[in-house]
Formats: sequence, C-alpha cells, structure tokens
Amino acid sequence: MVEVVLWGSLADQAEGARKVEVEAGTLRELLDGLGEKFPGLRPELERGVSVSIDGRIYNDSWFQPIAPDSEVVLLKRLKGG
Amino acid sequence: MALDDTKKTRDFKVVGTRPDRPDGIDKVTGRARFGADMVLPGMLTGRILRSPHAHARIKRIDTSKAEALSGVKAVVTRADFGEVPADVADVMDNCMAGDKALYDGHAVAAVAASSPAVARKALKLIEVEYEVLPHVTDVDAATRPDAPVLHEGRQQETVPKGMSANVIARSEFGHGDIETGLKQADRVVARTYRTAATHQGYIEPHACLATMGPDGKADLWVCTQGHYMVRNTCAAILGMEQGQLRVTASEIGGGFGGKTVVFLEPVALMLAKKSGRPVKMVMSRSEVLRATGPTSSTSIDVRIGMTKEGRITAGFAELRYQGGAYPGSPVDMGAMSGFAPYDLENVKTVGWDVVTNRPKAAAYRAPGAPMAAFAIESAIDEAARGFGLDPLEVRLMNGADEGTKASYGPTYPAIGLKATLEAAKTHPHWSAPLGENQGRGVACGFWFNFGGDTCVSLNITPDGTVTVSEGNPDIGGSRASMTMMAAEELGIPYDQVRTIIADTGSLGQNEVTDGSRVTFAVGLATIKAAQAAKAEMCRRAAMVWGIDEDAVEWADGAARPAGPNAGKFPPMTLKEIAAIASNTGGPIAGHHEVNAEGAGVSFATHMVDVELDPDTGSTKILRYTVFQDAGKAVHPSYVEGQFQGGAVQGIGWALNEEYIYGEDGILQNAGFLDYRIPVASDLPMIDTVILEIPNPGHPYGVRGVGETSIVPPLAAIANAVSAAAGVRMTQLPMSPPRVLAALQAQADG
Amino acid sequence: MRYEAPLSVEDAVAALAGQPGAHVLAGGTDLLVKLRSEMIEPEVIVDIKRIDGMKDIRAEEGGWRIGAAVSGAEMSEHEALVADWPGVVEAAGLIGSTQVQGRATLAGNLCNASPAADSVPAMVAAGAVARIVGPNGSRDLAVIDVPQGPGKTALEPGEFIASILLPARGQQSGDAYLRFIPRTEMDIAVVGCGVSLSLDSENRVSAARVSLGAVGPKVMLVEEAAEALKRRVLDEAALDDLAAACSKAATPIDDKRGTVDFRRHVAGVLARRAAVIAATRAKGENA
Amino acid sequence: MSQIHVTTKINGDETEFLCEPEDTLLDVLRDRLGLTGTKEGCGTGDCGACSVAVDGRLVCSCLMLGAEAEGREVATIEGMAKGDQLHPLQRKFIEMAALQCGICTPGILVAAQSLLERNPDPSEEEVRYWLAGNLCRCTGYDKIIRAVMETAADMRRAS
Repeated sequence: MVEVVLWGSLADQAEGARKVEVEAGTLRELLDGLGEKFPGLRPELERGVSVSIDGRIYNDSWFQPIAPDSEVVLLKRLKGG
Repeated sequence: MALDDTKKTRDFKVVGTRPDRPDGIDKVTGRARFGADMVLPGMLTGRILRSPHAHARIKRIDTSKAEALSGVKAVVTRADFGEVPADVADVMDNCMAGDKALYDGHAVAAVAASSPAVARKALKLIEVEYEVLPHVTDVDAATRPDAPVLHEGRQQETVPKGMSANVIARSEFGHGDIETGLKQADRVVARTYRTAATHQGYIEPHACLATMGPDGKADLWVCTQGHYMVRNTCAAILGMEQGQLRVTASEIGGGFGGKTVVFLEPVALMLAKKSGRPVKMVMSRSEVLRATGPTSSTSIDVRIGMTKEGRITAGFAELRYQGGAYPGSPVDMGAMSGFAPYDLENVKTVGWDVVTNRPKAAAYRAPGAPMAAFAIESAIDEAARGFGLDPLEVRLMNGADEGTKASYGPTYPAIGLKATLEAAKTHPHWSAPLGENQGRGVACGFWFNFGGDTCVSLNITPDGTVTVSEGNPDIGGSRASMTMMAAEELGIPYDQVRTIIADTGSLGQNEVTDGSRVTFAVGLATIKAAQAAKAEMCRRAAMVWGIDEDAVEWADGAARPAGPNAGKFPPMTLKEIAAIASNTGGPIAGHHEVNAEGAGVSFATHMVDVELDPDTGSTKILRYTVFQDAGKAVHPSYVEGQFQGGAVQGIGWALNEEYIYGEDGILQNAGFLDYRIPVASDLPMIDTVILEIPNPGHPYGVRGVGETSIVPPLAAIANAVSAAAGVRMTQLPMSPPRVLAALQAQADG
Repeated sequence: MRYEAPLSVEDAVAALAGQPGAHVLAGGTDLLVKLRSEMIEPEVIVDIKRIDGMKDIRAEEGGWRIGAAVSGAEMSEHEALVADWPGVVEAAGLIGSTQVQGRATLAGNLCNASPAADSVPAMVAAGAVARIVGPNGSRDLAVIDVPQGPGKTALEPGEFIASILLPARGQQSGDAYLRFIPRTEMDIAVVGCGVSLSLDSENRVSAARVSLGAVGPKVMLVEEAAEALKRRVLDEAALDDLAAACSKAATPIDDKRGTVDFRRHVAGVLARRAAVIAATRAKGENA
Repeated sequence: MSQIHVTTKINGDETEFLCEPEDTLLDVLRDRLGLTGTKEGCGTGDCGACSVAVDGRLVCSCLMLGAEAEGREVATIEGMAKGDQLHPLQRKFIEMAALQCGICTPGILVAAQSLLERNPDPSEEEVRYWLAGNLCRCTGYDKIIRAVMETAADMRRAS
C-alpha cells in the first residue's frame, strides 16, 4: 500500500481524510486506485493533477514506479509561464 | 523514464562559458524573421472586430455589407466554427465570442481583405446588435452573491453552496493547525493585500500567417511559445487532423507566458479556409492589451504568527484571484507556492478562482506566485521588523532546507533557498549605508519548474559537424544552451554544432516553452540524443577496428578503444567516423523523445534599495541584487539576463503597471503610454549572484531559471518602500498617488 | 485621404481652407497617433514642413521666433535659445522620447490642445505669442488663448500656426518648467508647472508668471501664484504661499494618471521647485 | 485615392516607391520595401522598436508618413553593418548578451548608434535617458546599457 497525501480541500472529497492508502506500484495504478476508492475525487482527477513522488513532480508518466515507502503527494495540476 | 542521478561534479568544457549566441547576427542585423515579418504571394490582411462592451449578449450579427465590399474575401463569425470539443470550448469562445461578449475587446467577427484599408472599412460595415448586460471587473465584487454572473453551471463541487456563480473553484493546502500556531505567537500580523492585473508586456504583438487549401492541408507561421500547442489547439477547433496542419514558429519577440495560448490563429486559419488565400493577422498594441492574456488581479488575506525570537508559528493566506472571463486563474499556484520558502509546522492557504468581465488570464512568468509572495513576504517582514529583528535572519531561521516538508506537501530534496539567503547576508549590498528617505527590502521567492514532452534530433553531417533540431522557440538564448550541451556531451567545439527550431512536421510533440522548462527538459533530451549518437559512433568505430562495441568509449570528441584494447588503435574522431558513415551502415543520428518529469524547484532572494520623494510619493530604485539558484548555469550571461529581466518586470508590477478599468468596464490604458512598463532611465544596473546547487534530476544539474526571478521583487520593493516611508504598503502598484496618500494619512495620524 | 506638401503659406492656407476637416502635419507625433487609432479620418493632410521659414529659429525684437516645424531636438541644439529660455526648451524636450524629440514641435504641442501638453505651460509662463496665418492674413494670439478646452483651439477653419514668438528675455530673468510623471520618461504630465520670473537688484521678484498644466481643462496662468511672489525674496514663506496658491488654483480630475488630491498637492510642490530653478537662472547661475 | 510617388535614399541607395497617403514610413519600409528589420511594437511612438534615422535624426518611423520621406535619407538597421562587417555596437550586443528575444534590438541599435554619433563618451545616465524611448521587456536593460558604454569606450580607443 502507498500512502497518498491529499491537499486540504481534496480531503473533503475523500471522506475527510488528508492521507489515504491505495494499492499501487506505478503512477497509473495510483490514480486509478484513488478514483476507484474515492469516487468523490474523480472530478479533480479528471481535471488533471500533478503528483510529487519522493520530492519530484510528475504529471503524466503512467509507469513511473512508486515504492511502498515512497512519499506521494497529490498536487493541483501545475502550469508555468 | 530514467534520469541520470549523477551528483558527481564534472569538469565542463563548454557549459559554463559565454559563447556568442547562434542567432545573434540575425537579430542584430534585422534579418531574423518574427511573426509579422513573413509574406506570401496573394496574401490578405485579416482583422478582428471587437466588443466595445464589457458584457453583452450578441443578439445579431449582420456581415452582408462587409461581404459586399470590394476587396473583402472572407468574413468569419462564431457561426463558422460550429461545435468544438469540450476541452477547447473556452479557447474557442475566447478567440471568437459566441452568445455573449464577455469583456471589452472580445472578438466578435473577423474579415480578410485585399489591403489593411479595405479590412478596416469592412469592420465598420459589420453590424452587431448587442444587449448590454451588467458587468463586474473587480475580484472581490465578483464574489458577492448579487454580482452580475458571467457563466452559469461552471462552479466546481469544491465551492460551498450559496456563493456567486462567478466563484469557480476553491482549493486548500497546508498542514498543522493554524489556530494552535497563532496561540504560540507573540505577535500576529493580519492584513489584506491587493495587486492589480498586469500584462506580460512583450514588445512583439501577436502575429500569424495562415494558408489552407481545399484539401484541408494547412500551414501556419506564428509567433508563439509553443507551435505544437498551436497545432493541437487549432486542429481541435477547426476539426482537422493534427498531421495536416504544419506550424512553423517564427522568432518570438517575448512571451513570458502570454504566448502559451492561441488568440488569432484559429481565426486566421478559418479566414484562409474561406478565402482560399493566405491570411496574415497582426495585433495592434491596443488589441494586445485589451484582448490577450494578462495576469490576475488579486485580493489576499494573510495572518502570520511569530515569536519574539522570530520563529513563525503559523502562516495563513486566503487568496482570491480573478482570471478574467473563463475559469482557470493561477490561484492554485499562488496558494501552493506562497509559503514554499519556509519550514512551518502550521501552514494553510485557501485559493478562490473567480471569473470577471476581463480578458482571460494567461500565464505570466511563475503564474500566480508573485502576488502570493508579495502578501506573505510583506507580512513576514512586518512581523520581523515589529520585533526589531533582521529580516534576513528571520528568513534563515524559518527557511526551508533539504528534508523540510513543503507547505504544498512534498519533502524537499537538496534545495538552494538558504544558500541564496547566506549569499545575501554576506553581500556588500546588505551592509551598505542608507541615506534619508531610503529603505532596503528583501524577499524570497519559489518556483516549481517543469519538464514535459520533449523531442530532440541530433544529426551528424558527412563532414562531421552536428545539427540539433528542437521543438521549442528560442525566447532568450536557448539555441545557445542546446548547442553548448550538445558540444559538451560530444566533446567537440561549440561552433561545430548548429541548433534549429523545427516545425511541427519534423519532430514529435513538444510541450510549450513555459515553466522554465527548456534548458532543463530540452537540454536533457539534447544530452540524451548526443549520447545516442555517441553510442552509434562507438559502434561504427568498433566495426572498423573489429572489436566489441562495449570495448569502445567516447572521450574528447573521439571513439577510443577501452579496456583490454586500450591504446591498440588510434582514436577515431567524430569527423573521421562521419566521413565513413556510408561505408559503415549509413547516416548517423541520435534522437531522444521523453516526457521530462522531475524538474528541480528553484529559490531566490532579492534585495533592493529605494528612495522616496516624500513630497510626491515617487519611488526610485537605487540598487538591486538578485541571488538565485540556477542548479548549473549553462550560459551564465543568459542566466543573468533571466534574473535581471524578471527583477525588472517585478519592479514594473510593484511600482507602476496596472490594468485600469473605468466604471463602464472599458480598459482605460490600452497602450504603452499609460500601461507603464519600466524604461531604461527608471533603473539602476541589476546585480546578480548565481548560485549552483545541482538539480539531481538533470545530468548537468540544470534547474529552470526563467520564472523564479519575478517572484520576490513585488514584496522586496514593498518592504523597501514601507521601510523608507515608515508605513506599510499593502496595495500594488505603489504608484506615487498611493504612496503620497499613505504618507499623508500617516502624518495626519 | 490626400497628402499635400505645399511650398508656400498661401498654398497651405488654400489647401486647408478648401477642405473642411483638413489637418496640418508638422512633427506628426500626435497626428499620426490619431490617424492610426482612427480618431480622425481627414480628407487631406497638409504637411507644412516644406514651407520656407517653418524650420527656422530667428532672433526677433530681442526674442526668438520659432518656426512651426522646428523640432524639440533642434531647439535644444540652439545654444542662444537655450540660454534665453531654458525652461521652454526643457519643456519641449520632455515631450516623448529621443525619437519623438526628432519630430515634435511647439506649435503642434499647442494645437493638440491637451491640458497636459508639456511645452504649453512653459510658453504661457514665458508670455509666448503664436503667429496664426489663414485666409484673412496673419494674426498674433497669446499662447494662453490658443487652447479652448481639451482638443479645441481658437484657430478658425483654414488657419494654422506658422510660428511662436518667445519675447525678449529681460535682465535678471529666468524660467523653468517641471512636470510630474510616474516614470522618469515617456509619460504624459500628471501635473506641469511653468515659472518665469525677474529679480530686482536685491533679488526680490519684480515680475513673475506662473502656469499650471494637467490640472484643468486647459493650461492656466495662475495670477495669484505670481502675486504671491512679487516684491518678495524667494524664502520659505514666499514659496509656501506660491505652493498654496497653485494648489488652490488647480481644478483637476481623477483619472488613470492621478487623483484630485495628488494633483493639487503636487502642483504646489512643482511650483516651489520650478520657482527656485527659475530664480537661480535669473541670478545667472546654472540650474 | 491615388498613390504617391516618393523618391528617397534608403541606407545609401536611391529608392523610389509608391505609397498610400496614410502609409507610415514604417508601413513603407516593412510592407512595400521588404525591410522588416524595423519592427512595430506599438504604432504610437511609445516603444521605439521602429526607430530609424531620417537625415541623421533619430525618429519613430511609425510617427512619420511615407510621403514625408521625399528627398530625405533614411537609415535603417539593414544598413548598419557594412558588407560583412558588423557595426561595433552589433558585435558588442552579441558578445555581451545584450539581447534576449531580439525584437527591440534593431531599434535599440539604431538609437544607440545615433547617440554615439553625437556623444562618443556618454555617461550611464545619458545612455539610459537617450534610450528611454526604446522599451525592452526581456533584459531589464542592464546588459544593453553596458554594451553601449563598452562600445563607446572601444570606439574612443580605436579613433
């Protein structure tokens, strides 16, 4: 299981939890798992999120490996200028 | 994807030097072709009719008189576009209004004509019947329940019930408990800060030249930060296949985020389609200011709790950003970045995305971050000065470091914030004396930096020179950086490599030139492409020598036998291998395609001295120093240039730049006369200190540098002005009337 | 639209008189902006630069007659003119950029009739007189009387300004013009103030003219401000009275460039500073 | 509406063109003569990107009619280098990275050349005020000012 930290207001859509656990070895499994376990998160996941895995930020890479002890933080989709 | 986790320092030969940029001669002789510089035979002039109202229902458009005018070859309205996919619906509506005009300057129709004069005349013949609606341009006013509503049904589930439909989204970040933290504080600073909308202010107006044949094949020449984005967006809007639309990026005369979206391009293509002729469109400066993508105006509440020793016990900010007429202000970025420089136990930010009757905000250099930094860094400064504490020491005491849990969630790897603060502390600027009416301010800033989809092709020519093709417009010297990294990796001189910007037909998808990504991500792909070419050249040398390819290594521009074979054969240089490429299997190239994720975050500290004229409220910038972590400065001159340019844009934002709307919702200052960007005589030299804390996510340690430099200046200058004035300035711009009023209010007690 | 470049005043008058809505082109720095923004769509533009004398700066009756097509840059390169009327030349030199200086003229700045025109308060303080030519011959009109309101002048159809006369500079006299702008260059005046004064042998003000720009519908001559200075040495008390008179006389509006309160206050600030410069010059010292 | 025939000298070459009465010199240079090195940033004289010299005087070509060029000598960025020899300012701008995007560069070079012709030893303040009408949004002006000052110093040494 991977522990995923949600941003504050996202917790409202995940039964109030700031930290949730999902079974995932990759980014894709993580995002799919979150949507399945917490349907309330789906609108935000569909709008797009960024994910910090051990301090590095990923947007799209489905097969980015995630270790069980990885620090995983969901972020609003990042945009630059 | 695999990144090189090389923390070892390496000796660079090319990287870190300051060679002449490859496009330099074109740009100093006037040869470089920018957006408006291209012509085609039979070309028409395209022009746009824009709404004179801030908010109006479009009841009827009659184009018949314009169409009948001699020389008019096509007229386009929204009806020509039909249904578009949902993910480009707002872009479409922004390029050409549908049921409603949502801001002053919103496009409502367009013509293509044989000359500019005919086009101008044709626009006057288009009859538009408007039903003028109430409007709202202020962010706080737009959130009120009785505010005029722009869109129904766009509010996200994140917004509590009962709020104005203009409030699109709410987000919240942070950790710990604010109230607990505030109780531990010896002083709480609580204030509301406001910033005006500003524009990127690039000197080159948007321009493009479109052609489309009856077979549906189209070409577009355009100044943009991302021609692949232009292709994909236009193809979606026009219902084309992406492969049938070839987009070529012109040289680009500045963007700073403002050229990461389309405005003219789909319209130009539609005009070209309808007229069967090439159509060139060039915006006027007033169109640029009225109807492209400035950044948000904001209203931000901050509470900071601090102990008398200077420890921040709690940090809270509630940020309201209006993003113009469509959802998507950069408020989340502000909410995530504002406290990022600090190691805080209790931190919380709340962001509100609000729509108003203004042009849709586009990205502007570290979008969303400068305003948040202005508010938060001002409050920290006020708290520190309230205890008589040194504002740099307070920032060092609370500063984030490796292992700090960032306010937006993750734990930091090696970062450079404290290095910038330490460098600031020991810099002569910090201890220089100040005179009467002068003040000094400091502030920190943070930016995420990005990577994204990237392709590079590197070809070895028969004579052993190298061409690099990349897909990101060169906005500030990136051809030089790519050339340097290719030369470095191949071990050949800089002048034997030439880098070009390829059109959309020549490479795979490339993310927009944004997020300070190019030197990081395209650089990474260039290095990997060079590595692929090197591997192939080693293989060719191994064939010639009749040894195993694993027994060949590349060093100093040549393949060399290694291991047991070391010294058995003389090295084969790149030129020698290139010369026999046809004999050893054919042309040699390397390429790399990647979604370059894992960019390293970046921090800066800025220090500024100002002098006030107490009689007029006028502020003069006396001295300015930027301290920023670049990871590794590939071409230090252009890194300095990014630092200096960002700082000066911040100076403009802090002191004079603002979108001024009248009661009628019409933009009052749509020109460079009254939208006052800094001029040369306003400024001192901008000193820079480049720090190099390598990014573990890049083979050379490179971090993006383009955006962080605009994050601290607003707050640094506000802190300096507040120090000089003896009164806290909480609203930008700190224009002379505003500063004078603050001084007089203080004098009046 | 037609473009005409007559070689004589008579031809220019004929071209202007024959066409309602004809526009005069001298430096063009305002006219071309209006053309471009479609604020005006004239049938004919009459370029007066090729008319004899329009580019001349000539000594006349101890003063200087400045042709309508003389640019700010040309004025600032004329040493004798600068020595006599530094305030007027500096005021003209504040209009726009170096590039605009290469074209912009006093007469054009006056005819544009903007209340914020930089050279106009300086000319008003100097007591300058415009020579107007037209279908009925030529007439002289004090510069102060040329603007009638924003964008409006006292010129009749077919008339144009052929030259500006800066009168003879008296003994122990000096002038100055200061404006306030948010940046250091390139802005329109938020407030402008011209001061021209003469000193007697004891450094008391014997004559003064004080003008303000951008604080009313047209440039104004502030008699009360001049009175506040007369027969006084420019000490703090005199300067305070001057500033107060200017702030009181100002009738500005709130707009994108400044507020009422700001403009009133700064009108006084600039008057003080300009008076000090003018007095320094009157004493023959550099300022 | 009839076009106007204009005879002029551009970068030393006798040049004739036809233009509309309302065409600016900038329109003529860019759209009729193909001299697109001169840029339009604002069209109102506020940015300096269209700077050219007319009879040796620095002007904004957007604030001058093409018809006014009759009998005049116009110098644009395209005439700054002599053959393959860059002007010292052009060389210095490249060497000192005094440009980023390059859109303001032609106007700034033309303006700086005009300054150095008049004042071979300008102070930093003089350079900054002379160039105040040339907006640059990328560089913060630092490297531009330094490049102009260094070029002036080089040219003084060379003369």
